[in-house]
Amino acid sequence: SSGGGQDDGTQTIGVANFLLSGPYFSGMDKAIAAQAKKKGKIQIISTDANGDAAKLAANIEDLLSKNVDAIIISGGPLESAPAALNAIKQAGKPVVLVDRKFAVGEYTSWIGPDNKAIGVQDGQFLAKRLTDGGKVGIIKGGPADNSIGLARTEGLKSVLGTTQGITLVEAPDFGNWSSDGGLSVMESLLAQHGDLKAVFCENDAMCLGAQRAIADAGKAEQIVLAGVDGQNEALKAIQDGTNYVVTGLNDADQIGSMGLDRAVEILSGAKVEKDTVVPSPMVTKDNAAQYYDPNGTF
Amino acid sequence: MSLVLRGVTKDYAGVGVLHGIDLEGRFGEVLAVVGANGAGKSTLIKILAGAQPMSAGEMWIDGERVGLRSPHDAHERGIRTVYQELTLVPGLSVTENLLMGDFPRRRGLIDWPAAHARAAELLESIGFGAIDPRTSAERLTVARQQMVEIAKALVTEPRVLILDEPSAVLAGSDLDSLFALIRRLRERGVLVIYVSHRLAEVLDLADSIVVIKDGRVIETTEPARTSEDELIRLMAGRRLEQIYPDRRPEPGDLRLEVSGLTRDGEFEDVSFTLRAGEVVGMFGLVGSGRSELARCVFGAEPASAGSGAYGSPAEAIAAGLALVTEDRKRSGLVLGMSVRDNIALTTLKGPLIDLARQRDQIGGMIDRLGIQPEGCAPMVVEHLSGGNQQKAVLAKWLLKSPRVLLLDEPTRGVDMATRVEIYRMIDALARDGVAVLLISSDLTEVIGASDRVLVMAHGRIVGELRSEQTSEDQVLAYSMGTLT
Amino acid sequence: MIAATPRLVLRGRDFTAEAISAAVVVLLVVVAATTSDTFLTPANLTNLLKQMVTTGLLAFGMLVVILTGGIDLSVGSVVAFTGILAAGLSAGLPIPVAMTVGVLAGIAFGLVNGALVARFGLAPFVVTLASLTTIRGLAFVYSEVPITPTDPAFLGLGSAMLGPVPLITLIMAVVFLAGGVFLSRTPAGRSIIAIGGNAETVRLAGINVRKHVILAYAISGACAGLAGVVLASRVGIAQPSVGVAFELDAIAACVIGGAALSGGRGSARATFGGVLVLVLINNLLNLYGVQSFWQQVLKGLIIIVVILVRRK
Amino acid sequence: MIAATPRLVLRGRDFTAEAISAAVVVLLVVVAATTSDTFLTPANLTNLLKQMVTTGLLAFGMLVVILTGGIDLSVGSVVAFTGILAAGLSAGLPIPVAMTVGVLAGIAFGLVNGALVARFGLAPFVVTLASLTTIRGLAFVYSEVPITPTDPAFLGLGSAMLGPVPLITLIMAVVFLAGGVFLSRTPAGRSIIAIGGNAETVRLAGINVRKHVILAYAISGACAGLAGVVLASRVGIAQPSVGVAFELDAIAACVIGGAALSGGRGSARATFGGVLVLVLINNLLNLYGVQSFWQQVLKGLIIIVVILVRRK
Ligand SMILES: Nc1ncnc2c1ncn2[C@@H]1O[C@H](COP(=O)(O)OP(=O)(O)OP(=O)(O)O)[C@@H](O)[C@H]1O
Ligand SMILES: Nc1ncnc2c1ncn2[C@@H]1O[C@H](COP(=O)(O)OP(=O)(O)OP(=O)(O)O)[C@@H](O)[C@H]1O
Ligand SMILES: [Mg+2]
Ligand SMILES: [Mg+2]
Repeated sequence: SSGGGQDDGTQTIGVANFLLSGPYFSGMDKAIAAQAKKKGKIQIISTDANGDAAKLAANIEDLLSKNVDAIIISGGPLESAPAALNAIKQAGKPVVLVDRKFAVGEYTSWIGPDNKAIGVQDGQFLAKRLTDGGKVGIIKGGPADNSIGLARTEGLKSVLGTTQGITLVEAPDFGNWSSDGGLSVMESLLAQHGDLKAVFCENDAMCLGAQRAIADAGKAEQIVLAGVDGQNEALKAIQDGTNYVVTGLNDADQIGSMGLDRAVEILSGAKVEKDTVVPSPMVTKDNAAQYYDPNGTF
Repeated sequence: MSLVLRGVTKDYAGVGVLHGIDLEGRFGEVLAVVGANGAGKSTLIKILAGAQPMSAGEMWIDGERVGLRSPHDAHERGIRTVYQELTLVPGLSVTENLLMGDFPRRRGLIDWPAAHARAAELLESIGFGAIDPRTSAERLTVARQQMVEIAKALVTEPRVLILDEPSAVLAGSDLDSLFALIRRLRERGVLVIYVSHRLAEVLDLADSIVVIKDGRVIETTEPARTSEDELIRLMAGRRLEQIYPDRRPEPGDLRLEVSGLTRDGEFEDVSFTLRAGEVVGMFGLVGSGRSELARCVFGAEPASAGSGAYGSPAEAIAAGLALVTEDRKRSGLVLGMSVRDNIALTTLKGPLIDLARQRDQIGGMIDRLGIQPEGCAPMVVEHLSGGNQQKAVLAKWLLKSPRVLLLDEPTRGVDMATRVEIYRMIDALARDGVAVLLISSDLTEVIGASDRVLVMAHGRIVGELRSEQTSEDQVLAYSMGTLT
Repeated sequence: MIAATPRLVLRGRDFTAEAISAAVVVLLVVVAATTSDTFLTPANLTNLLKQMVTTGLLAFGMLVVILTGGIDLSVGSVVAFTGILAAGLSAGLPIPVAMTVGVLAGIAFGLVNGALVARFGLAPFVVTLASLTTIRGLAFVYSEVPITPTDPAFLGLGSAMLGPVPLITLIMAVVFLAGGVFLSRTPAGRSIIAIGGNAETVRLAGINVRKHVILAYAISGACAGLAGVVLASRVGIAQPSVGVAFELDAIAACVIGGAALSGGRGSARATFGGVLVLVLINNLLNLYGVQSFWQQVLKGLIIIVVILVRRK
Repeated sequence: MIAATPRLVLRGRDFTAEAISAAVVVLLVVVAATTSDTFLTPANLTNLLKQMVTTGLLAFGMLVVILTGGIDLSVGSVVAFTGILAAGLSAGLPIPVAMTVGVLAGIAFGLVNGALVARFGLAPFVVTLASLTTIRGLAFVYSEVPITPTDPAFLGLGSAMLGPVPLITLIMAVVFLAGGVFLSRTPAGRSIIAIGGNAETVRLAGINVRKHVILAYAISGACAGLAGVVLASRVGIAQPSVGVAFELDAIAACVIGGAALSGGRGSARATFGGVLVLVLINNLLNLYGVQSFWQQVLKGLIIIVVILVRRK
């Protein structure tokens, strides 16, 4: 079971997840494993730090002690792990970051979305859609230190904040990235701002909950929703022509498999791009069918 | 050379408990404080011990006015107290309980060998040498725990030693060593303030006696100038004509037959019977296993062998048994619940409880037993005085109309007037055909209130005597194994 | 009558805890109504009615366990498991059946918790801490990804309104009313309260203590199961990750309502008051637009103030 | 002498709790060593040494509070606050000073918790539940975004090794050793234990109960503060969102080590055993490659088994 450079040429890649208990993150983990299987001769050791930064560091040390050939880090809400990156560097192993780009510390390569661009994209869509202007609500995932969410909202604001006739109202409470959180934050928002024309959520899960709250309030005709991620349920809602009108694809499957590919390339000695932004196409009713996979995991 | 209280008053949230107590105790004497349940004895003691502030009044020691702000203050002045309730810390060793906060140290750290040695020495010096100081307190019998409590008060020799009902859980030789100890302390110039309901003991031990009634001193006297009857009359406010009821007629049918009952480590091969209409006393030294036997018969603890015990309390109750346990706080009452809810516990019936009916029923029982104060049904039972709490426990079981009543120390801590009421009640029940087992450590009571006496020692029944044909000496001799 | 604090006693019952809860609730409502235009709008009031449901259901179950002197930390995980189970089963089973199975699963977890506490004498805190972990894991094992029931009828429970009142709020109200009667008027309810006061006394009164303790945890499990199903139906999506730290609000509601964590003291009515206090605080802080982390700072401080007031 | 269970008593002290902890640890180590090639590798052992630090530090502080009969739910939030404070201050202050201030902040929170419990007689569970919320909010108020100290020396504490042993493990070991001596050989330590057994008795012995209860919470705060600083240094970045649910592992470690949540019973040694048990379980489940969610399921079950064994 101990890693690297086995006689038969099998390579071992360690995956360090900061937090698996979210569909996006477990989808990512699965995609990496699936891609490894597809490639063959690659063994994956996956770990979960369950949201504990020290445990992530320990898990990475664990992987290094098992002498893995490369490490993929799915950092989720973790902003960075400089000490762990140092340890990997000292061990002379390559490290590929997926989705989360660490703010500080050295890594070999990063593959992920441009979160700000997704926000901009949603903002542009809404600006075009709300020809008469109006109020746009914003539901953030939180906590306040989550820079992925901050970047998405910042992108949206950079467009809508300067659009004539549009007012932005930010919900004071966080939706915790979950549907139930999105639901109750939306309810509170609606109580104060019954005249909203659109709502932007930092991810699809929250938007799905918000959509319920809007439907319950009988305002499905009045308010449209814009999300981020391309979660299956959201894609379906968009395809079905509901008031869920747009999302920006942030495909865990794609990023995961690209991450694995990237790690393998590096191990084969190829020279690779340092940062790769995975495009996040805008998904609307027109093209949702193209992305919706009823059997997909995310 | 004395301790003097002048006009000491105490009230809890506006309700007066003590109303201007005056008393004087001289160093080198035993001052007994007696009074009915709820008279305010324990409250007075808490004030002397610095555990409760007085609402008004003064305290003088050696002609100097003192104000106690904390028990620590009292300790500094040489006042040590042994409370009515046991206060040892269960998980800690005897040594630690004794020396708490005042350990021998070496380089700043506690020197445990030295501490154990000091504790052993102390226990030895006061005649309690049988206790191993390294044992944890929870593993001692109640009697031993009481002795450790007393030893604790003597770690540094006090000027004033206050004992609140120390004899309630002691008997036989333990009691003798306590009395010897008190006499030695008196000789050494200690003022011993002694609270007890056992008047014979008070008359034997005290130099002066203060009688408290309803928070007031109503008499200060000396043993030579008074008698048990006189003290009872003062405490109760009336003369008690007859303490024990008349003999009852011959008993009826067999109600309980216990045979060869054994519970390993507690009691062995116990056989006895209870018949309708009889009161059977059971005497034994503390630790002889009577409580365990009663609990086992009642199904609270499984038996190892023998017959006659029930499988669970529910089965026993269904068969008409009732058990009034010896420790009402631990197993007789739910202290935080109202008097009414406590009494209702054995008669809860569903699906929905008929509250009106329950109120009537329980109200009737409260009246019948005269549980004080008036209108106490909704009161939290914890706020009743000891004797009234005991009556509440009785009420709970009487409501069930039991056919067999097991009473374990039903008069412990209960004043004389209330005791007499309890004896009357036992008698009335027996005359109604109930079979009563009366477990007691009070020799006079066990003989006076019962028809027959079973004597237990070391977990076995060692004697059975007709009450009218035996004597206190004979029963005691059986219990100590000097007679078989 | 002797009492350390002034108490409100009517017809022999002590209403002090209820009175304090009511006073705090009234105070909050008055403050809210006078300082916020939005507070009294129908939309916001409906909101309040909906938002109290989860905490309310969990708080009642928690109260029953706390009355025995125990605690149930596992409720948040049970919410997640039962919600996702009901959503998952709704694909193959009629929806009422799927939901009932969800609630039954909650009861089953409660029975296990109760048995470990009552039968083996383990500390409730640790037993339910362990089952918090295990049941959360099981929720993910059942489905790592959220489950969206395809049948729109699954949403019915969560979105139905009876006039101005959401159905789920009515359900919660019924739980509290029936629960109140259970605690104050049935032998089982009285026994549960007495057990928290002194289990040995209750045992010697011929009452089966184990059975009642297990019953208490089963009730908490049932409430958590119901909350899980209701939440899934309300959101329309069941996620294995919901419910983290839900137990804390439920416990806080009980304590704000004057329940003693040592057992034997607490009432359904006062606990409902505690739920209202929590929901009102959240609502108010939201209406004032207080930032999320300042909300946390204030929420903690307000809880301290409320229990300080109660202590008087 | 009557005793319900066979006990190990040496020279008057009861070592049963220690013995059971030691037995479980040895059992786990033997199982691990015989079933996994990796377990005994130096790398894995170093790893174990590092992994026990946070839980270990928090568990010792928690033990002291539990001994008084209390509980400290706020430690996870304190970890977050003190970590980000130290990281923030390290920009302007020498690093040792910044870290010391972090620990002092932990002590300050402990003092507040302790004062609310001891001075106002509030239930520890609720006080620290409220401060869990408030302190978490304060961490975000201090900095909404993570702080990365620019000076690489900030990482020194977390990454330094003394031979094969990480410095932070040594620090934790010192805490346990000194803490053990404190609890068993100093009057303050003995008083804290006695308070959990019977606070009234301790008060009557003239010992200042309030002071000692406050001290206990301050110690827990200090340990949490130290853990926060160590964690920030180890990770290299301080985030206001770290430390959620850390209190649960700390409490579990104490209970696995035989501490009674009702107070008065527990030892530093046995608690350290509890920490080892938790860390070994995690490590083993990882070495066996058990999937994350199944790990949670098993972890809960193993905790139940361990406390069932201990009960015997
Ligand atoms: N903390 C308290 N709050 C309210 N009332 C109290 C409190 N403590 C005692 N009392 C009341 O004060 C009165 C005197 O009680 P105290 O314990 O001093 O009686 P006592 O003479 O020691 O009785 P006993 O012989 O039963 O021990 C009783 O009526 C009791 O109910
Ligand atoms: N060393 C001990 N360890 C644990 N429990 C003990 C110990 N000694 C006594 N006990 C228990 O403490 C209780 C009270 O003891 P006590 O001496 O009153 O004995 P008892 O059997 O109740 O005798 P009796 O009622 O005849 O006085 C009993 O339940 C007894 O079993
Ligand atoms: Mg008294
Ligand atoms: Mg006895």
